[in-house]
Amino acid sequence: MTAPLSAKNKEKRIGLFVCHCGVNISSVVDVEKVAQVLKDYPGVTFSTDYVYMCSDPGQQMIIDTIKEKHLDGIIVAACSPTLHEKTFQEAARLAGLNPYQIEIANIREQDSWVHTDKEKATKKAIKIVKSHVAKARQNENLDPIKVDVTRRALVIGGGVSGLQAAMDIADHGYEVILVEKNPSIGGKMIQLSETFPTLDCSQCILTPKMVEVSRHPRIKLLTYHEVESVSGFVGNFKVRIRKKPRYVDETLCNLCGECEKVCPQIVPDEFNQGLSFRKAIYMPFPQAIPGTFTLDAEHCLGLNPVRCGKCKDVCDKKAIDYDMKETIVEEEVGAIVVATGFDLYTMQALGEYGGEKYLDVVNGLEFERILSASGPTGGEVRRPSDGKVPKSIVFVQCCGSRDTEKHMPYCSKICCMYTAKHAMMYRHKVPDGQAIVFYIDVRAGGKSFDEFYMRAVEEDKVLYIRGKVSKIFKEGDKLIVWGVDTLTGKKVEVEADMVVLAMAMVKADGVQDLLKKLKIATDIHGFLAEAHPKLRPVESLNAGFYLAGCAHGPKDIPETVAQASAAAAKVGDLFAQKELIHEPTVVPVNDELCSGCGICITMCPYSARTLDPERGVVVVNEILCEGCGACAAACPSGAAQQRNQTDNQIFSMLRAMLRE
Amino acid sequence: MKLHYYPGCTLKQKTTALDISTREAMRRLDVELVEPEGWTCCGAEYPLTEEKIVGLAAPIRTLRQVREEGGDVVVTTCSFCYSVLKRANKAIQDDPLKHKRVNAYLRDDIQIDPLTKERTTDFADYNGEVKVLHLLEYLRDTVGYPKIRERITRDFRGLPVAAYYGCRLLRPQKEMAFDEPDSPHVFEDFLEAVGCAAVDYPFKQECCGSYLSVSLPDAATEASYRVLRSAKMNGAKAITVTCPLCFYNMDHRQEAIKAAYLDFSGLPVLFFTQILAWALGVDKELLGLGEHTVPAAALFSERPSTEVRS
Amino acid sequence: MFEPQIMCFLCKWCTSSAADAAGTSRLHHTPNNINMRVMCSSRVDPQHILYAFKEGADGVFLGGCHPGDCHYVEGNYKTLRRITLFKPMLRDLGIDPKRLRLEWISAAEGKRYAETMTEFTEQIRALGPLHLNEKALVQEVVKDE
Amino acid sequence: MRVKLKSGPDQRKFIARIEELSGENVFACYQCGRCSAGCPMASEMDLLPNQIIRLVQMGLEEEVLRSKTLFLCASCFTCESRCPKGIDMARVMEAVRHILDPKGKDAFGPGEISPELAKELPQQVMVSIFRKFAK
Repeated sequence: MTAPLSAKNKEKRIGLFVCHCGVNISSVVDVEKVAQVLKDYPGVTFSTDYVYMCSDPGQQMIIDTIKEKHLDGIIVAACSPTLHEKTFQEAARLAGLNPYQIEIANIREQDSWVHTDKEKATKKAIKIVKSHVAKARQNENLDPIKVDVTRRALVIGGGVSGLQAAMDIADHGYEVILVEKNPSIGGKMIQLSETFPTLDCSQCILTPKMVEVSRHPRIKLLTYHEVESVSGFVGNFKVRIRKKPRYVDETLCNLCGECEKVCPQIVPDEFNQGLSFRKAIYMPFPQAIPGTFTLDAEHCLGLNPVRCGKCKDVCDKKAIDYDMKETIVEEEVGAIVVATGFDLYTMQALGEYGGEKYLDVVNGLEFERILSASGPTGGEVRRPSDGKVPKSIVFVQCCGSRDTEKHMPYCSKICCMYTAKHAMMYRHKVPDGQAIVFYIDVRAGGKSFDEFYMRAVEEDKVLYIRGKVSKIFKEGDKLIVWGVDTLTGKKVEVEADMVVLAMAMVKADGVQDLLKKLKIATDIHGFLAEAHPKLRPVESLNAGFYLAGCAHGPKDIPETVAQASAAAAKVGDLFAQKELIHEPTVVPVNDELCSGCGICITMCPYSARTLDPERGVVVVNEILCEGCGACAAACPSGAAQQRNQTDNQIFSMLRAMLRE
Repeated sequence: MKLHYYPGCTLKQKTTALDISTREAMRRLDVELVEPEGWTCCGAEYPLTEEKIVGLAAPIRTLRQVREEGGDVVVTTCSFCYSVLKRANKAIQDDPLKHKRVNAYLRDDIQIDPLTKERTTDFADYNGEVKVLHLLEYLRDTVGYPKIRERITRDFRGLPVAAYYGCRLLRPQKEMAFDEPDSPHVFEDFLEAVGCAAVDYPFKQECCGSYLSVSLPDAATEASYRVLRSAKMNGAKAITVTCPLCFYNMDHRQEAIKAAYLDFSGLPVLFFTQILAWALGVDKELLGLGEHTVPAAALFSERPSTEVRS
Repeated sequence: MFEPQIMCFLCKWCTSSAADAAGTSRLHHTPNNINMRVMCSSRVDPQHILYAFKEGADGVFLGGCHPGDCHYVEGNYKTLRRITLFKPMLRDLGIDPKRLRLEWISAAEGKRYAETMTEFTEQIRALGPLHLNEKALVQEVVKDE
Repeated sequence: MRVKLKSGPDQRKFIARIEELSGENVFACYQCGRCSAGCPMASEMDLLPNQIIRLVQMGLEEEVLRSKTLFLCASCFTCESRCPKGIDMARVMEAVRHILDPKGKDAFGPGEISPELAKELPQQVMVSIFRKFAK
């Protein structure tokens, strides 16, 4: 409260620049009046308005004025500081002014864009600007704190996005640690049959990438591992990774498969979406990487030779070890790419479609397995209930997507295309079968997408019906589908042998726990939030974290790969810097006022504050301090003051905002 | 214990079977049903436009009477009454304008003292204090199916019965659903609790034709036929309903259905309370089986056919 | 009509971003709030709140990240504890605790931000002016201004 | 026949009136047709429920008001439970009937029920159909 006001000694010369932002601000806020009123405000030496402050002439005006009028602090009243704070800091630097003497008064997003009453909005703008003047009068010159960078990256998720990101970063010349929670890398893409719009085989194009990643000298592959915790900050993260026991030594296993033959436990096969079975000791799929068996302890009879032990008995290589334990691996990295993928929305949520009740109502991924040559039917289209070849299949789009009322309000983006592919593939495999697609809109905006969709309609004679299905139920061995054709205005009923639901894409199961550990922001649907929806699409708001793939939102494969490469390039940007800059707006301690009570130490989440036992005061590690200010608010003596946001600055701002 | 019970107009006139069986069954469960003094018809249809506020007066007046008599819960069996009472109650709770206007209409109403029969006109505003429950909801949550199972004295021996929800019991979902809206099971659970085997069939929530029965009898015939056919195809020996109108459409209309659809051979329609009452030991004569067009008495026999629960 | 002054302390990561998002989507709301961006809601000292009331605020609003989403791990929990303890003190000082409101509004919830602003303004409007700056119940804390 | 789209005050007033009466935002409808797909009476209708709401969006008052559909809706709320945008179509139907009321005679009045039938019908069916279809 009583920290010395260093800036008080000499009155500052502050310049004010009010931006019109074309008409974005000036149509609601009387910008000329704002500049005029502030002219005589204490501390203000110069005040003007201009149509675009962020333009070159605008910035030049700021630079020139700083030099001409010998300004030692400026306010730019414009848009949100998240947009142009850096621009104006740079301009100030060019004029020889310390960048921390710049204040951005947000009179666009938080004023002109949310109000219509001109008089009130102008009054509000004046108050906002005044508060920043009050603060600027007490701003100090600050120098950024410099920190080293650990040039290793962590990639979380071994699907196509994680593989691509890991490969690109490694090719840039940096080490990568790739963590995958499942026994093998490959993700969802390895489960797909063919890919739109070219119909090339998904496995055939992904497996070479998987092999390449596993053999890359700079990639450390940690499958069946999960990230336990992350601490530190951009450039200097410490990661704890949990190694789940595989109970099979992957360096010894020679894939003879004897263990699998003798295992008595039968479990639904995840790789085939539960449409077939595997044993408790299994290899997820033939091309799995690493090539080793994994013992699924949850379904094993008990990891105990007395109870079963059959697999251990037959293993010539002595690769099976029931006593394997969880271990923790610690790694230091400078950047983290989050590529945790997606899951499909549960069919249970749509009771009216009977997905939970009827075996022959399947989701898109299940149908991928049915179409796939490596799938449970060897690539023949047979329905799950009785193995018959379905003579008519109904495909329902937007199952759980675009539903603001009960399900997901967003478009899942890829369903239109994969449904077209499904229908087309089915028609190729069952030439006398009928494929009917119920759709609301067909969104085929990608490269060669619309041609692909038209091919399904024109060449493969897939019947597209514009309308959403209301209900699906079983009568005899047929599934009755009630829909509508809104183009003719007819209610339609279809007797189908099988139904494929294009379920919405949702955040990956259980990913929220991981994201909490990473402390990285998501949108309301649990997808990762990007730093800026247009200009920073692959970075998280949290420095040092990068996004790739469907963890960020529904995407097709080319987009996922492009985003993964972009994230890798961004990691390269980070690693190319000699040192990182840490914001100096931290909370140091005024030794004269500190009583050594230690309250601030308990407040600090980063262990940046420690007690110096000899002097009886708290000392601060400024590199660890992130500048949240929780300690400053708790300090009873006022010894802890946040740089350029001291208590006195806050009080002055409040007075300027509220007094008049 | 005493429980407020709103029978509604139809149960007092044309469908006394539902009323009588409800009373008898509840008596066996130690619940005495009390009708609110001076209740009137609820209006049958909840007014769906914002301006027909006057339609809320009748149901609210009845609910207020329940409150005046010290009741905090009222149960109904008719789905239409249930829908109107519950939605009107919710409207009073949520919409200040409706609250104000309906209470203004009703302020000068006549109040009848239950003991002295004295009439007064001084009313405090009704704010939605009474909870409106369907009897199924009450049986599930307050009585509890385990208790019903304990009290059962007669066994249906797994008679396959289809539960018919119809339109009003769980819809509109936002206001009405007291069970999973698209795959409900409260009615099935009830049937299992009284010893029947609940038949799963896809038409349990389809419309029976409702009031179009009068203006478009053929449409109602077809709608009812589809429900009955689906239940029968899935093995039902009877279908149960909660609503007198569903009963009318499915039971009284069966002659017309048989005439129009030659593949249909008839299916008895029962009220859920008839099943409950008989299982609890109520005499068959008290079930009102005489009101049925499709003979149903054979289902209530001490030695039911050869059906054995699997 | 009484136009209250609402002082808002908004955390940079969530609620201030929500305020920006409300702007970007042009979600109009009452103009009675004035926002101060702080790094974290836990930067706000109860003294700042008292000072705001003293300087003429009729209501004070604190916006932070949802529990578990704090950029600084647990700053919002600290805020929650402080505000919970602080509210009874406000009552003792003769200020209706309803004049202080703490909400978790994430960066994605621009709409909720705008709705909350209007709602809180109406709430404070109903409570009437505080006039604490005239009553001068709180001691001057910045002496040298 | 070509329909001339107008956007005058009459059209706007009609749409606003429907929204006011029903309490629903008719422009939330994106014409997926799910209301019609599940409607038990759709086969009898001259215009499907989704077409009714489309015509309301276009402000084509007369076409809506002369549709038979208005008196085929059984208010079974199947449409309400399926609508992905949370529109209660039964309320939109009722709002249109409400507008229609003063303009014509009862769509279905007490005169159309014979005394014999009245003896047999449950009370609730008569009360409800008059509430819905009579003035």
